[in-house]
Amino acid sequence: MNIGVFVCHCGSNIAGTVDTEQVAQAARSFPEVAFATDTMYACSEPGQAGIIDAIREYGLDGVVVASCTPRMHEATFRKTIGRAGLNTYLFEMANIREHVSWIGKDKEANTNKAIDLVQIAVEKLRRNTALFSSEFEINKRVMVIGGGVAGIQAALDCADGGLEVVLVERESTIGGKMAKLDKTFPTVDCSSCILGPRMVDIAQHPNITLHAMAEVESVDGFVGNFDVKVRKKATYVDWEACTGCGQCMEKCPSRKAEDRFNEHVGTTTAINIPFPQAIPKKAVIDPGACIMLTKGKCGACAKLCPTQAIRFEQEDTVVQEQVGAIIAATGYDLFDFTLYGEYGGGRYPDVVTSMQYERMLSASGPTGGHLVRPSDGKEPKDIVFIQCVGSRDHSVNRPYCSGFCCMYTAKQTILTKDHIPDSQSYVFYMDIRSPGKLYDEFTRRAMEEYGAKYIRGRVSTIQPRNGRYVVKGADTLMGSPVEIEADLVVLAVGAEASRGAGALAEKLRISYDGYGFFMEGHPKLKPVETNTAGVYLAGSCQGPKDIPSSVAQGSAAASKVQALFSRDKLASDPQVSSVALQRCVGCAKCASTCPFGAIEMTEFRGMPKASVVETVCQGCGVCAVTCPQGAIQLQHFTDNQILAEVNALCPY
Amino acid sequence: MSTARFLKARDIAPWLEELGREYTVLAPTRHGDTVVFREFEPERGIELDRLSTTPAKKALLPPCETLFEYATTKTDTPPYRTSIELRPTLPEGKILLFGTRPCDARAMQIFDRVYDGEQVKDPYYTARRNAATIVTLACSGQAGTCFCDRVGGSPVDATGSDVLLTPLKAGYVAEALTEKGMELMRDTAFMKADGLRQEALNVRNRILEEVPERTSFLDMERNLLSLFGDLGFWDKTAESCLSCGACTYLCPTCYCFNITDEPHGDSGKRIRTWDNCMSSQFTLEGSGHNPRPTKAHRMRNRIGHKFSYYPQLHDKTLACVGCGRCISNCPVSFDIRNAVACAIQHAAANAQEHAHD
Amino acid sequence: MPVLEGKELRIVGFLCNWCSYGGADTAGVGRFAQPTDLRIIKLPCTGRVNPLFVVRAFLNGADGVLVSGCHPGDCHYTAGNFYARRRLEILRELLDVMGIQQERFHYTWVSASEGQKWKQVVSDFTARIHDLGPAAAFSGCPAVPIDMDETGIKAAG
Amino acid sequence: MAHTQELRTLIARELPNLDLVLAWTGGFDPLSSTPLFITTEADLDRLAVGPMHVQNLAAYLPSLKGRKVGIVTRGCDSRTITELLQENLINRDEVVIFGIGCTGAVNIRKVRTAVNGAPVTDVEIGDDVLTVTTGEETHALRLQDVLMDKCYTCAGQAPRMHDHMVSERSGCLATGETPPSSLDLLEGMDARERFAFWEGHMDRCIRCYACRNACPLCVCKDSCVAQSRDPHWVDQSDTPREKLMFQAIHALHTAGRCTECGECERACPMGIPILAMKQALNRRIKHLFDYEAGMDQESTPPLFMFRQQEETIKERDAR
Amino acid sequence: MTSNPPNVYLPDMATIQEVIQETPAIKTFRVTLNNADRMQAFSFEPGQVGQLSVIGVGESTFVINSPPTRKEYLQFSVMKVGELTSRLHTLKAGDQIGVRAPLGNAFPYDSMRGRDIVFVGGGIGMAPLRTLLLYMLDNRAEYGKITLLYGARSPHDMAFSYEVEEWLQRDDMHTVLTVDNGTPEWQHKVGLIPNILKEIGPSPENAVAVTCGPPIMIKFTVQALQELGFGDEQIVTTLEKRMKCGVGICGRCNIGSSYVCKDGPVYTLAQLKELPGEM
Repeated sequence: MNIGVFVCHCGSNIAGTVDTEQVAQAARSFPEVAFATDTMYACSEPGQAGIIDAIREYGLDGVVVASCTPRMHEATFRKTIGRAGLNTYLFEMANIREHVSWIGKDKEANTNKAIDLVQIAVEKLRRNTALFSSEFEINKRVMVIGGGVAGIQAALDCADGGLEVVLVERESTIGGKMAKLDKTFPTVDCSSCILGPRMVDIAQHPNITLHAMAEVESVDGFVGNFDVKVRKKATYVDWEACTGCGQCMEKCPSRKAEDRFNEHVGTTTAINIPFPQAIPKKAVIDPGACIMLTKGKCGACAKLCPTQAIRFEQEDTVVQEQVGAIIAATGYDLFDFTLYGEYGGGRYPDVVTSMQYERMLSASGPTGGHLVRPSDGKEPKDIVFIQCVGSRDHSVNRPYCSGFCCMYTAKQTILTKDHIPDSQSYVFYMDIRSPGKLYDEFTRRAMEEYGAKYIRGRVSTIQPRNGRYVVKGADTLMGSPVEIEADLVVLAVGAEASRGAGALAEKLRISYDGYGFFMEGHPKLKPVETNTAGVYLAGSCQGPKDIPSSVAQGSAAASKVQALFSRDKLASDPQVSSVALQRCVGCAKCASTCPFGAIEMTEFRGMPKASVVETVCQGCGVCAVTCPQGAIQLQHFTDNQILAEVNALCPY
Repeated sequence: MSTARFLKARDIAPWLEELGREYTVLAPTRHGDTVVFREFEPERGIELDRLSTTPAKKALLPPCETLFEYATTKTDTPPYRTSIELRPTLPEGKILLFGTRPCDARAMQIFDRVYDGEQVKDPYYTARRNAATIVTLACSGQAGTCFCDRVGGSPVDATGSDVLLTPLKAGYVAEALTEKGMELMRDTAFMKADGLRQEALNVRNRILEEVPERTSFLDMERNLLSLFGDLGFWDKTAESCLSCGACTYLCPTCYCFNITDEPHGDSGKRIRTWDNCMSSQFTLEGSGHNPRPTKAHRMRNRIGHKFSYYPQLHDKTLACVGCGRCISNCPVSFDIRNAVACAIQHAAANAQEHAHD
Repeated sequence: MPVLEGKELRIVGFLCNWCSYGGADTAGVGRFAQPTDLRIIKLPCTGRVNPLFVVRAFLNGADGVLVSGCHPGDCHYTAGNFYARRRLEILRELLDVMGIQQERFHYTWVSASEGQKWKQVVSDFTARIHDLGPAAAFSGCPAVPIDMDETGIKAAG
Repeated sequence: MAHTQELRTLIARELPNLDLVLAWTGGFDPLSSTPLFITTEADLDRLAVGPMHVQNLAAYLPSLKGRKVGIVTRGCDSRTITELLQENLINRDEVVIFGIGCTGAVNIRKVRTAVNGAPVTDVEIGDDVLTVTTGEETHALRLQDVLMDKCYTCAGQAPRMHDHMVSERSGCLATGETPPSSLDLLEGMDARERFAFWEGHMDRCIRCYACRNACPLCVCKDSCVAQSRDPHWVDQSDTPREKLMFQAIHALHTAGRCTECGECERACPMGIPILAMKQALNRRIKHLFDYEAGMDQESTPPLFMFRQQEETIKERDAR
Repeated sequence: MTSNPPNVYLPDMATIQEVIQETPAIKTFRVTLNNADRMQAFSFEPGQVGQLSVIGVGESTFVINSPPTRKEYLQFSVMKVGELTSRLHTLKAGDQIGVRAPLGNAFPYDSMRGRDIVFVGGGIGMAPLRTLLLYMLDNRAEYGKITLLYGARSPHDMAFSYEVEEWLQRDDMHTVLTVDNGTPEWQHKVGLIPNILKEIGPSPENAVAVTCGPPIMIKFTVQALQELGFGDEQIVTTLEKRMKCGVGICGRCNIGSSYVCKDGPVYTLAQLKELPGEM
């Protein structure tokens, strides 16, 4: 092999702490290296042209680029050498930026280490073989998990583009968090007025199949050919028959059911349709609250239902969906503020969350849009808003900013003034974060036009006194303690990963961060991709987002799926396992350990032999370690390649 | 010029230590509960009471020997061209092999015909061979697995030795048999012992008298050829064989080797190492074809080589010295004596059958 | 190129592509300063880590070997690190049986987001290896092992 | 030798239904034995069983797959059969097991060392004494002292499964205190001592691979990585490094599968205590996964399975 | 000390001058020894072999398939089957390899003079035959009728296609090509070599058959030749074995007492019948 080595300066990113020229010089002596040089920016247009020129001029047939992480530019450089006519797999990268120049200060040690990394890349490349992808059919259906605004947008964009969409929603209705909002910032337009029509579109779209009250149970397969099992939870109502008329709700004697839609501001009936605009507008029985299901008698709804849709005997069903791509749009959940003892830990009835407040503001909410104190139903006059409850706080492991609380609090102060003109709002804040079109102007309006008093500082305690609440804090701008007596306290609770996000990530084989938010492919360049081919992200499941960002991501994810499906066949990654028939003794140990069932036992001249199904193999290499005689090897990560790297690093 | 000396047992170690300045001295020493030939060091001691577990062949044919080292250099301008320099590593220095048994010494001559032949001279082997002086200790008797007498040797055979030691009480009579042997003995301070030669001869004769009368395996090379086609016979013979290499590596006459390159970055070496004809991989070809696919084929080759092929090529000398190590160290106690005897019998029966045809 | 004499020890890392390699990248992006001893070999998954690579590294003179992958349950290939965990546990034991100090080997789980944790792992492990010093090498002149005689086969009665 | 006679009768009865029966016969001297491949009733005359008949005959079974084979089996060897069945390397309906109760297996190497390598002319087995005659001398050796190391950790003298059982059961004849084994020696060392221990022993290894070829669970044999170039795990140099590497390969390939039959060590012509490596590893695997190989045909060796929650594995700190 | 014998294990370093891709699996290498004097003095006979080294990888045996009458380079054709041949296939003009040659015996081309020659080659087995064929074509008058039957698995597995065309055109030899699996474009025979051989039916009269190919093909070709009436002395084959030393010592290529590397690789059937059947 004639190997070319290109050592990138990355401006001063690498060259600042690595002697790139010396690295290139050292590379010249490595076996089969026919050309080595340093280059300013290997990934730049002239940098790539330099690689192509060198390939042509010196007859190179393999290339090592020592630069940044392969996660950044491996694909770039593979394409580069492909343009020069080389097989794109005759390429290796040495990561001398993230793994060397950015983490070490000692230039001599860095240079020495970079030389080592280039050497192991050369040793590996010497043993690379040209690989060729094979093609496989793709199933052009897409599954969207989560029917919030991001999922709705993604589903509609895909469906409008002609794709069949399966939308899976955990609750009995789509709409997500946005459906609970009264108004949206900074336009203060009605949330359900803008979301409602889109929800109706979902219901009516011929390309969309909606599974509400359903969760993903397992995901098998791989990009283009996922096989997803969806568990549809029992609703005890035949949704085929239910017309959503709501008569059952009126007569249901059990009113102890949790009202999740209204954020537990009060309770609701055991049989319930969460809100008038619900999609699907179907009744669901809460088995924990239903008298028939708990005590075996009642059945009022069944007697009353005009279409006889009640099915007390209903059980969960599992449906199987074959799709080619999956968009996760599972949103977020709200921080549990009861962790803060100083805010009453949930003991004070008139300390509510911002989302509960939102429901109280809503005309379709539990109070019919009247702002009242939960404790006595009186109209509050002095209302304190506390920011950053469960955001930017290390003590509760929520060091991040939830991003949208500043804005919705401003909105809520404005709406409060609209509802109760003689009210006074106080906002305790840390910083006001309002980047975005018309956002800062909006917060100014809350203060200037609506008279909300903003106090910069943390609240130390809330104490009840004479039916009201004393909110004690510090005004850090004035440098003085503050004490405000309030009728109602609204906590701007932060966003956290949706419950069960980790479990879903494991099913989808995608990564998630320490808070449970899903990891995007690259923080800047791959915001909606994941590292698992065919799985995309939209909305707050990746991190807290406001509505416009979530919608943008929904559309972005949809366009990624459209791009994926624009081909009729997908090329499989050829870095898969292969069996040396001569060495295989047919013990089938590899087949038993393969996580994908990608190894079949076949017969060759009467002897049992293992055989890899290339399109199913994902290239993990578990088999290669299982096989004692090394008959099955993961291409491009063969035993000999890794041993060559080990031997280069440890030459004894 | 006297060529016989008397070596007191207790004088041997100091003498070998002294010789260590001029020679690489290899002698049998205890290693775990085995006896192996190693470079002599006083603290390792010397073990002359029993036949060594490993043969002495490693003195002339080390288990691993570098044939050459290589290094690469490159041109300065791209595309850098590699040139390769090969540096042969011929052995240097004198070797004293002390305490071999007659069977092991005799085996050296079996090597000589192959490694130091008319047509081909192996430069590594011949360099060692020419530099080696072999001091052999006559056996006091035969162990249960010994059969030197059946393959043309004896417990006191001096073939291949430069000096023969005959055990007497409290010491050994050392008789130089070759120029090299005389050179070695000439400079020793040991007592001249020409007078003890007769006594030594008597001792050796007494040992010879103890050797039982047994059928010889000589002159069977042609008879055995008739068994080549009878794979069934070899199947049965080899049924318990595990195809390991204990017999071949411990055999003083097995000389097959492998050659492999062991690279180390941009330099490395080509080595030759003992190899084992009982292994399937010995003859496995790149294409997957194997001319000796079963252990029966391989057993046929091993026995064939020792008792038929080699004698055909080399004046009827068997490539077996009857040391019995392959028997006593075989994990399944495969007894080559029975196998050969059985083969001869079988061949005779086959011949008779054909005569009747 | 050997490690820097006197400054560094020979530490080899086997990292899975999806989590820990990314975690090391994240540490790099965050400019989290780390000791320079470690050399990383990238593999698709810890399921590809043949424990024998680690043995080979030690027999070839490595002073420390670090393996890192996705957190259990978080494997890009579903189960690769579950197999790896068992294999590496057994490897730890084998190293001990072979006389290679167990402390010279460490395996851990670092996700792509845990740049800070990666820095900590590298810093701690490197410090540990420096505390242990260079690994025992083959002496080249092995002692004759203890004779079974000394374990005492006695005559009966 | 009533049980030998009973065994002959049992085998003779089954022989017409079998292609062959694996048993033992005497070897080249009174101490040694060799496998006997019985195909005719006449072969039965040579059959012998006792403390000196030691090869683990189950090692031949995988290569005889497809033929109907009878096998004389002791307790420890039956674990090999279980393991082979578990890994589908043999079929149960092709194997007929003639069980015998083991009386203890003699380590011939220990005996030869005890008699200083003198030619053995006669061996007599008393209750717990082995009387070895070498020419004029006799040596009375305590049986316990000359057993194979594996006997000191015996998990049962009778086979764990059988189709026919020699009724006259006899337990292990050895009594009294067990002498220190290589395993005890190894376990008593620190890391540096162990490393030196192995380097010292590997120094005399001749790379004959008898350990591997005798191992009933080495399924690769002809495709073993010890000699392959792709993969090139070991080079051919005659160094303790490469030899120890091979032992590590063998130990890991048999980890969780090795039943401690001891064939590796018994087969080693250089007397290297390699069983101790496997025994020590097995102890640790037992501790980790509560697993012993060859005990239960339905279980899966620990390296071919996993649990999402590994109760016994703790995450460790890099510090 | 007497003067050291030449080191039979030490290769001559040589430079690859040209690489010809014969088929997807076969490449031909034309090499010259770096030592000009040794290159000048190099002589060999058709049928002899050489050991090619990729230094650091290993060594393997290949027949020298350029005719001795063409001296500007040594030619070896290599089919990619294992580690060494795969590495050889990655080499290019200008790269260095080791050569130990010539080794072994040669075709008995002297005793073939004046006789009809039947070449039967299968796959890479055509390489040794090519040497002898080219030698005979260079000395055409000394030999009788020349027939060549050359078979391969499929049309694109046919090596030396550039020469095969020429051989087909020549009127002083009879060339028949066959493949196991044909394609629509394939103009020649389709069928196994032994069957086609029987179909052509060359006369054994004053003829010698020379055959080389995979072991299984040789076996059935020999049977076919015998059916056609060729005697044991009239059938010549050249064997391929795993070799290491190349000088009759290391012990893996022997068939009975005959060492293929030294006493072979060329044998008559009569000679082979004296040896145990270890093809």
